[in-house]
Amino acid sequence: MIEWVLDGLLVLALLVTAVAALWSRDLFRAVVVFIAFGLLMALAWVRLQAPDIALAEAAIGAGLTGVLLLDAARHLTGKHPDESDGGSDREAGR
Amino acid sequence: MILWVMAGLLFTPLAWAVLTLLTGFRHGRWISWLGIVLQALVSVGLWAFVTRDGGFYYPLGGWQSPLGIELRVDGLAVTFVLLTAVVAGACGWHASLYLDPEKSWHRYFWPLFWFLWAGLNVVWLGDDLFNLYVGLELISLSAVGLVALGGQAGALRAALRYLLAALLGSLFYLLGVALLYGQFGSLSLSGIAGLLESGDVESVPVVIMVLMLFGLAMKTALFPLHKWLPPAHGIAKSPVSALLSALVVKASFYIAARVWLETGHHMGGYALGQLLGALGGAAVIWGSWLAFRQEKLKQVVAYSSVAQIGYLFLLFPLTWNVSETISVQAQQGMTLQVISHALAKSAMFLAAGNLILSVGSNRVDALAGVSRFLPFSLFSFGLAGVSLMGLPPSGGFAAKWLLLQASLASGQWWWLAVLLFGGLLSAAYVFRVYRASFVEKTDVDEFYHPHRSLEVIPMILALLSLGLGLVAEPVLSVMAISFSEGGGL
Amino acid sequence: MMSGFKNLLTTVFCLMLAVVLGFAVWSIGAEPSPVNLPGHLSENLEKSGVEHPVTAVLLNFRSYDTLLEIGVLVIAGIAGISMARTSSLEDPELRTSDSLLYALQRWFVPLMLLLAGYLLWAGADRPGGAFQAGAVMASTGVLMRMGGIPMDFLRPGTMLRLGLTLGFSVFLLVALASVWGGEAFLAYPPALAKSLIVVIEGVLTFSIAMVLLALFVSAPINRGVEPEEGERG
Amino acid sequence: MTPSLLYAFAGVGLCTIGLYGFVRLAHLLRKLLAFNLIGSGVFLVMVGLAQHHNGPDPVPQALVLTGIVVAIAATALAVVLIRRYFHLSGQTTLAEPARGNDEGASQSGEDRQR
Repeated sequence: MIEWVLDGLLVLALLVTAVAALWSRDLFRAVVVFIAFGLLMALAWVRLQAPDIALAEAAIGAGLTGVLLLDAARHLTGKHPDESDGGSDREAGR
Repeated sequence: MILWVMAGLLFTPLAWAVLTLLTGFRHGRWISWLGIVLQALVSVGLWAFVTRDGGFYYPLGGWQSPLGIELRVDGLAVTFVLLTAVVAGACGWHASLYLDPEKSWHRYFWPLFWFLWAGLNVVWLGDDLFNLYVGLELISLSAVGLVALGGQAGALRAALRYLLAALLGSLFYLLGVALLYGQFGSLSLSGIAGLLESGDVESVPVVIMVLMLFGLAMKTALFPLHKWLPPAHGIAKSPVSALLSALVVKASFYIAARVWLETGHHMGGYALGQLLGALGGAAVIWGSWLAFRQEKLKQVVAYSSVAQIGYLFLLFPLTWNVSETISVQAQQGMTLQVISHALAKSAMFLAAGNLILSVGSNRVDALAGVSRFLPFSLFSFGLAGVSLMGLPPSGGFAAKWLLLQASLASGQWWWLAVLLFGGLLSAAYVFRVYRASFVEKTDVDEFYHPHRSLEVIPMILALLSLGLGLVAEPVLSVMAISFSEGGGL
Repeated sequence: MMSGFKNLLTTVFCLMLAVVLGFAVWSIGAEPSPVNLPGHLSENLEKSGVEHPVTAVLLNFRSYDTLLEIGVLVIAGIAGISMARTSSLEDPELRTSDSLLYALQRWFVPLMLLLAGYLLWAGADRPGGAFQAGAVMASTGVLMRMGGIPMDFLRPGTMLRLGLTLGFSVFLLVALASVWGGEAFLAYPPALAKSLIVVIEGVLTFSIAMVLLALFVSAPINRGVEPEEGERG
Repeated sequence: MTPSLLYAFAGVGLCTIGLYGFVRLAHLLRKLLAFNLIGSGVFLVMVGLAQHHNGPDPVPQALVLTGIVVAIAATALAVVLIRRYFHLSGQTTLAEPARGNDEGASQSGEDRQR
């Protein structure tokens, strides 16, 4: 019984974080929630007796994708680089 | 021997991708010429072998399905392998002369090109549904990379749009595969078809078929999911556009056709077949009309692809619950349509590239006067157009004739309207280009002359597509090669 | 007006999809599947050369999928670095002088490399393997990069390209060698299966890490515009 | 009903949520998030449904591992393209630019008819 509750809560949390990841007002926060979603997915894979996927999800899904998207979100929310500022690839807003 | 042929078919493109990645564009060009010749030889070798001994299953790694991945080498697969060798070879040859070796990013053209070819071979020969998914992704990502090559904003937008559509389509397909695996516990398409025939599985939710076909139709740019195609095919470099229109969209269609022909009787339905046919018909009309209205030359050709893809989807209603003869007729029509469109469209894009290179603009009305300077390319464009219109003796005519017969024989006369109007509308957009190019204009006299070989290649392709109708019998005989269930190896 | 209709359509479509899919999952779940693939698998596990079934599937039974999947990764890597046109993929601005991060990575980098090694080694008989190890290695690289440790190999030159394709090439060579031995494409000789799998996993780990890192690094951009085809520029 | 099937249903939910977001959201990065959510949903359906009867099944688990790697390859490539696109055009959506600074040249007759 307790396991059912656990699974139910996990599934609920997955769905809630999924919605939150898409419709957070702030892009940065959306990505952070998405990372949390990835960690919850890793837990779900543990519950599904798939430790390999859990490891991969934690490392790839939550870790790498997360960093990649965080970096991109930081870049995209910054101001658009001014076309006239010389040759260097300066990212504005930092 | 057949081992080497199979290894060559699967291995050469992948190995060549690595080799060309390690060298620059110029060396990559030599290596690729060699690779194209090798691929052609291997493909012909496979054809010879299969003609002699019949088709067979090829277990990779020595593991039989369902545990391992099997390839299915049959007549249809061999037909497509040969077609790929011709069209991709021609596009590669053209690209080797067309692309500017000075631009540093063109060095990445060859590896992407070879990965694309590898993915195509995977799809033609695949029998494992998940393996087909990986093959599709191989094709999509390299195609996106090719579109984005050069990285200008418009190209990037087109590439992103293409990437998102392709990824979403793949996921729908994969969801269908996931459900199929849950139902059957197997990923082998022929294995699943066998289980369905034997009647062990009573009911399969129709949603599985709908999901897979929806995803694949999205990747094939079936109306109304076609909006990503014209920007991507229109903005890519001409040899890339030719590859994408001629072969890449056919890959997802091929899988859809395979799945439908193997399992459609049990997992599909009359309404689903009719719906796909209707969407195909709408694509023919709407795509042709939009092609007629485009201002840019390559957009005309790209929208024409949307229209021509529509014909292919007539396969679905014409093979569901009909007699064996009609079904074979429809399949032959589909195959001929794929071949003739691949040849004609690659010819058209390559010729269009030459015209654009020559006049220095991609607008249709800028073509004024080009008929005097580049008659050869314009002529190739026209010949390819003849095949698209479906005039005899072109391959397009033979294909539509077969589809027409199948429609009449199965009592689905309403597809005749599609075949008729589609031909008329394609005549309209081809003639519009012609009219623009024959307008005499004296003030501009600085036409650039592309390399002679650049003009020869589209001409060869156009002539092939035109002559296809005359040799339809022998071409279709490849498809009809017998399949030995047990044997081969 | 039009967009309101479209929104409604999307909503209805998604709701319908959820219901239909849920129903399909329910009805498929009701009866067992006719093919018992796990059974087949455990019968043949001994012949695969490794004890861990997932690794056996990935690198032996369905090794063709894995080969192509590495191909997909390499494609993404190629397409990624084709976008980056600087002489070096390094972005000097990313170097932070954060002492905390610096201290962190002094401890973390060796630890993570150790973890990657363990995951790789564990793959043969326990959960773990090339993908997980490669991902951990790539994360190590990301961390190093953020801390400003110079990584000269990320220059888009021959070394980088070699690194990208190393795993893929070795995998391909093994596949070809099996044809040489008269076996099917990708069939390992049973005696060598285990060692071949270990070698392939090792190089794959390295290449996966390289590709992911290259993609991460080539995300920051630079200028370089090409005129559209036909518009001579 | 087993926990596996519950996760399969969760996968269905994720697919739906992701699809809705994918269609409705304009920002490219959010579309990418939605794509990853759909992917996770598909993977859950794949493993959950297969393990409903037989218990742990390594085959779909291996397929999902392959799928995850393909997904990250696609995501990473998309991020590179998105960042470069943003750098060149200043846009984070796929909306066509105004007619004036037409650098995309993909303006089509179809778009003007609306």
